Amino acid sequence: MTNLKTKVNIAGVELKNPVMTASGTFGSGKEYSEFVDLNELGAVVVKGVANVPWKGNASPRVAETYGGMLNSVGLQNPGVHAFVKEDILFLRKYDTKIIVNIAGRSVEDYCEVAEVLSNADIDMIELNISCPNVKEGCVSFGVNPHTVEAVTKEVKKYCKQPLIVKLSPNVADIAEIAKGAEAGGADAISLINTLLGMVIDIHKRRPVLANIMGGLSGPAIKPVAVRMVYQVAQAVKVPIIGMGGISNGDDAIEFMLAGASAVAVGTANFFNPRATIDVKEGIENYMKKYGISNIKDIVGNITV
Amino acid sequence: MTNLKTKVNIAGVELKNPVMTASGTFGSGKEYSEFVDLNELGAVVVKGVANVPWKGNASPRVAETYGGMLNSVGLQNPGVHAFVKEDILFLRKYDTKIIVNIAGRSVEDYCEVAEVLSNADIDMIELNISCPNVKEGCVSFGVNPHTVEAVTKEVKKYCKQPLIVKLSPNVADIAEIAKGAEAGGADAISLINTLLGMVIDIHKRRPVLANIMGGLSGPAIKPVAVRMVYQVAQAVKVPIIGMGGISNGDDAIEFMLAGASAVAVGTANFFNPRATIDVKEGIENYMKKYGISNIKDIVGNITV
Amino acid sequence: MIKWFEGTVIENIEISPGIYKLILSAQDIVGMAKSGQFVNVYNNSEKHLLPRPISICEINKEKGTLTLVYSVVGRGTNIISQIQPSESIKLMGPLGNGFEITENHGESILVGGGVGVPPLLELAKQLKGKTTVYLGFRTSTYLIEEFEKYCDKVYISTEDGSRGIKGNVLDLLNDTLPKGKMVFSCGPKPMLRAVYNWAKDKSIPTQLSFEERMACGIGACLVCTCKTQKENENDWENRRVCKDGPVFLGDEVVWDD
Amino acid sequence: MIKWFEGTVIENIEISPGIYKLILSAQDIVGMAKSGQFVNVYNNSEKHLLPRPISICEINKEKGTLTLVYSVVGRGTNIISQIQPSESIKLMGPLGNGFEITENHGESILVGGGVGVPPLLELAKQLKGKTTVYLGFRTSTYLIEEFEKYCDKVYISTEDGSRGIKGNVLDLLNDTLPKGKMVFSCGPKPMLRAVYNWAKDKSIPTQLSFEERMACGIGACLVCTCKTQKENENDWENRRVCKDGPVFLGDEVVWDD
Ligand SMILES: Cc1cc2nc3c(=O)[nH]c(=O)nc-3n(C[C@H](O)[C@H](O)[C@H](O)COP(=O)(O)OP(=O)(O)OC[C@H]3O[C@@H](n4cnc5c(N)ncnc54)[C@H](O)[C@@H]3O)c2cc1C
Ligand SMILES: Cc1cc2nc3c(=O)[nH]c(=O)nc-3n(C[C@H](O)[C@H](O)[C@H](O)COP(=O)(O)OP(=O)(O)OC[C@H]3O[C@@H](n4cnc5c(N)ncnc54)[C@H](O)[C@@H]3O)c2cc1C
Ligand SMILES: Cc1cc2nc3c(=O)[nH]c(=O)nc-3n(C[C@H](O)[C@H](O)[C@H](O)COP(=O)(O)O)c2cc1C
Ligand SMILES: Cc1cc2nc3c(=O)[nH]c(=O)nc-3n(C[C@H](O)[C@H](O)[C@H](O)COP(=O)(O)O)c2cc1C
Ligand code: FES
Ligand code: FES
Repeated sequence: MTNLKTKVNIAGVELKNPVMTASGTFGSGKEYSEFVDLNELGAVVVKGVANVPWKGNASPRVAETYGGMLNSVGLQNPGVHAFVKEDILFLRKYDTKIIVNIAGRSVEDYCEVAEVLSNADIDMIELNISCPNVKEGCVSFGVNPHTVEAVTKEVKKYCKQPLIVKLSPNVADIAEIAKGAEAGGADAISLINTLLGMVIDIHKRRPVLANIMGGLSGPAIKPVAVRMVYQVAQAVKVPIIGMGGISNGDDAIEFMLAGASAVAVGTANFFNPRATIDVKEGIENYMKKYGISNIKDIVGNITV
Repeated sequence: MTNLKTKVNIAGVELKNPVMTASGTFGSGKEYSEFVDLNELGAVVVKGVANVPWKGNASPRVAETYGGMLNSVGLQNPGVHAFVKEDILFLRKYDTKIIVNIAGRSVEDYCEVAEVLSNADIDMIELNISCPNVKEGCVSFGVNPHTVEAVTKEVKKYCKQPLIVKLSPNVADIAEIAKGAEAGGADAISLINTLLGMVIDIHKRRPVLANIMGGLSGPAIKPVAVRMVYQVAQAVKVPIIGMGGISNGDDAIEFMLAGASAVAVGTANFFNPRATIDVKEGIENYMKKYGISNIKDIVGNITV
Repeated sequence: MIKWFEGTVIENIEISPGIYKLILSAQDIVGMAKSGQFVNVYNNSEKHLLPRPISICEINKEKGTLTLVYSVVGRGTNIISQIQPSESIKLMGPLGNGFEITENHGESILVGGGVGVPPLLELAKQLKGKTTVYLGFRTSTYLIEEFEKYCDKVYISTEDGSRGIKGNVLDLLNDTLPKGKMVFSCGPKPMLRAVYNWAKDKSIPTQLSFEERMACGIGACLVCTCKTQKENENDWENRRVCKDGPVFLGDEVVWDD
Repeated sequence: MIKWFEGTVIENIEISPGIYKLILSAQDIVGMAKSGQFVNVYNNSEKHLLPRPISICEINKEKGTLTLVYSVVGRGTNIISQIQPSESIKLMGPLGNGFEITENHGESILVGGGVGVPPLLELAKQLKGKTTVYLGFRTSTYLIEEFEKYCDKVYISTEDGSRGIKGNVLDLLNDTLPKGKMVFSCGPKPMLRAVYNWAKDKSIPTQLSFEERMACGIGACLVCTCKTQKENENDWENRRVCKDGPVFLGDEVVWDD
């Protein structure tokens, strides 16, 4: 077992391994590059960018929960133009793929960002129609399969790179939503974004988050995420990027067995800055242990 | 602060305190009565009963998760007739209210159970339209506000006791569902039931649960539950019974501040058989600490 | 009466690779405990919440102690293995029905596989008549000397042949063809099924102790089930391993999966 | 370079009710650490995951140690308080910008409230000119002797008047009307605002250290923000307390909430 084949192909883009960072948890890669050799990652997925700078929500924006956390950043970002100017050059120094997560308040916003990015030196675009922390746009696009289809179709027109559509878990039937994205032309689907949650400070008798509610992420949500990946894998043909609570190799394998071709590591970075590397190495160890030479043989490979 | 007023009134039924047991986690009270004086509880909510005995799902039916667990019991129950014969007499020996959770595969099923129970010596009925572990009926009623309204209205016709409608969290807009229940005549709303989840055994490469998916409960889901209680409290006028991960008094206070008039303790019983009592005492301690003499002053009392 | 209490650890040592013997001071329950019953061991970790069911291996009424023998297979048992003497640990027990011992079973056949071995030890001690014991292990063996003390004959199998015969307990049964009035068995379900079929063929009744994933351990949550025949009915039901079991008669079990 | 490493605990003692002093061997970072910076303390508990940001109170370059002084307020700090000498603990640091010390600030005014007191100690040591220090506590006081060693004058307030004047640091400032070229302050936001207004009134520039709930601690997640004025623009932005701060100039902060 000297030659583990860990390459995965997502919509024509070949990643050296299936480990990505989850958007919004890894900045634009620079901060974590002090702890992680970015060359080791399949892809860096950067924080959501919009057509213009967004200020984000008021503070506090984070609340710790049992096995997870809430955030209500609200997609603060410097705008796509600043991003293109500053961050791509840094990331291109590394041998890893660049995936840019895009945010918008309207279909036009999304298209505008996609258009700017289509001429930028990046590998894929991830359409975030699932952020629970922004009132207009975003999540409201993500809860109805027809809207998902329509917005995907529209944005797709402006993309020269493959388009990943990122789904919200705050829906009754995730498979229907995924089918909408696929019908709209999504080249891949990523899930899950955060579950909407709330924490109250019982001593101050007010919500901990200034924004009242926020998105729940971390190990606590993993069973919901695995379930949704599994359901979506039964429903669509496009590749799936799974995330939600992944902290180690075993977690990643669980998502891949459920049907994900690649995985992303989010909240775990905060409590283990080398989580992405641990995940990558854990996957390799699993392959060695079970004599699996090609990682593709793991994807969806469960007996039910 | 010698006289703490901990009584709460749910739809005309006066509970000596707001602490209940969550259906399905406390059997019919007998098992836990070895550890807990049932006289100390506001109400015992018993396991869901159907018109006829249900065998439930295959084993394994439980999988542990980070900060929680999945179950796929599938509403195994001996049927309402066996329940009425055996369990009510036992519970009536105690000075606590009896709430019976009812399950069904069709509206007629639910109505039949409600009819039998309406002549039984119980205090309230809880309509479970939210169990994720049964294919027909149950959760499928719970994901659309119109269906919720219709089934509530129909079942209500057969109830002589107040009717609680228990909601599923696996929906995009819980407030709409709650409004449906209220419009259908629900006297109270309880939430949340379990979140649909899945755990895969990566060594055996198959789901841990025989039923593939199951319901996620326990501390991990608390932020989602608190958020939904808060959203529902803004949307309806009927009292709310909050649950989802409550393990101690502070957790219960969080739900009450979010708008719940009473709370139920589920999964916590499994890791602390005296959890209900700890919750009750914790609530009292909070009241003493902050000089709150009447528990009603806590309900919904947050500044946002 | 089931008790929920703090037991004090007297000893917690590795008796074989990955297998630990935990002796607990548990005065509150030793008087009530029977062989084949189990206890729930609660843990201090916060990442996992559910108690771990572990069978009672020995009951010492004079000293007021219980012995548990367990295999470290995952997070929970790993945490339990790290508890030091004089530390205390939350326990609930005795749980389950336990083996049914009549005045004199005459000759008894005991068949244990892996972690199904320990629960048979207390049974072996209490049985009055002749007892023949069959113990199957993967590689390393444990508790053999103890069984030899209380039983008339102890047969051993290991998968790698490192001790006793190379094979499993079924091979032993078929080789030795013991006679007896009751078979008591504990181990993985496939083994229980094979033992049941073996015994049925010889018209020997069986008491089989099952393992199932649990939550409450006291019959309240219905997550632990064993499919059993309904009495006087051509129908089956799911009974609770933790409360109605873990010991079921082989004949009442529905062996369809 | 920020380091993520295991520090060894040398001492972890309660120096005042609920206030602990933790001395860590942290050779890797003492060379780089500045006053006003902080470290992230990771924990071993599994129930809560996020690291806890704690300011650097003292840097001992010879011994290669850092001193942290922290108040036990919740689960995380409670766990930290239980760590024993010679145990190791995951740390990340040095984090944040720290105070800006120019060659000679002339006279400096230091104002600390509660757990805003410790981060001023290393600053006090390093400042060259005359330093006047104002420390506000609720009831019990700590680190006073240390400040007295390095500062020209130490004023103390307590809410209950048990030591120093009864009142807060603002009362002290208003009573003593110190003069200085720079105010350095750390404490709760309402105090920082009051200090800022006091200093602004006297045209003294301020370096203020903010606290905000954090996740990553290194600027990647954007959960920790301080509203600041944009340069050359009539607009504001949310800057990261962990990376762009925790120290901001009073004049750049937008004080609207
Ligand atoms: C009635 C009964 C008696 C038992 N007696 C013994 C004994 O005497 N010695 C011994 O070594 N083991 C015994 N077991 C098995 C023991 O309970 C499991 O090995 C243990 O729960 C594993 O926990 P873990 O955290 O180490 O493993 P993990 O795999 O991390 O546990 C994950 C979850 O699965 C459950 N689980 C995993 N394996 C089993 C299993 N085989 N049976 C039931 N639940 C399981 C755990 O309780 C936990 O909820 C018994 C089980 C039962 C039901
Ligand atoms: C840059 C910086 C420097 C700090 N320096 C010190 C110091 O030197 N001494 C000291 O005693 N305290 C300091 N604090 C505050 C310290 O971080 C908190 O008291 C601590 O995180 C509380 O953790 P807990 O688990 O005990 O409390 P809990 O209330 O249980 O924590 C729950 C969550 O809220 C966060 N949190 C709670 N209070 C605060 C707070 N005041 N600031 C930031 N996050 C908080 C926790 O980190 C955690 O994520 C500093 C905070 C920051 C941001
Ligand atoms: C602080 C924070 C910021 C996030 N920002 C974004 C974002 O900008 N765009 C996006 O699509 N998802 C965002 N997410 C969601 C994550 O990418 C991921 O889908 C989610 O956190 C679940 O994965 P995890 O449990 O591994 O964190 C954010 C999550 C966190 C915790
Ligand atoms: C083992 C188990 C069985 C359950 N059975 C039922 C049931 O029969 N009817 C029902 O309405 N809810 C049932 N529930 C859901 C609980 O009543 C409760 O809504 C949920 O577990 C969330 O609360 P918790 O986190 O405190 O457990 C069950 C939950 C568990 C864990
Ligand atoms: S574990 Fe709850 S009924 Fe058996
Ligand atoms: S804590 Fe992540 S940016 Fe400050």
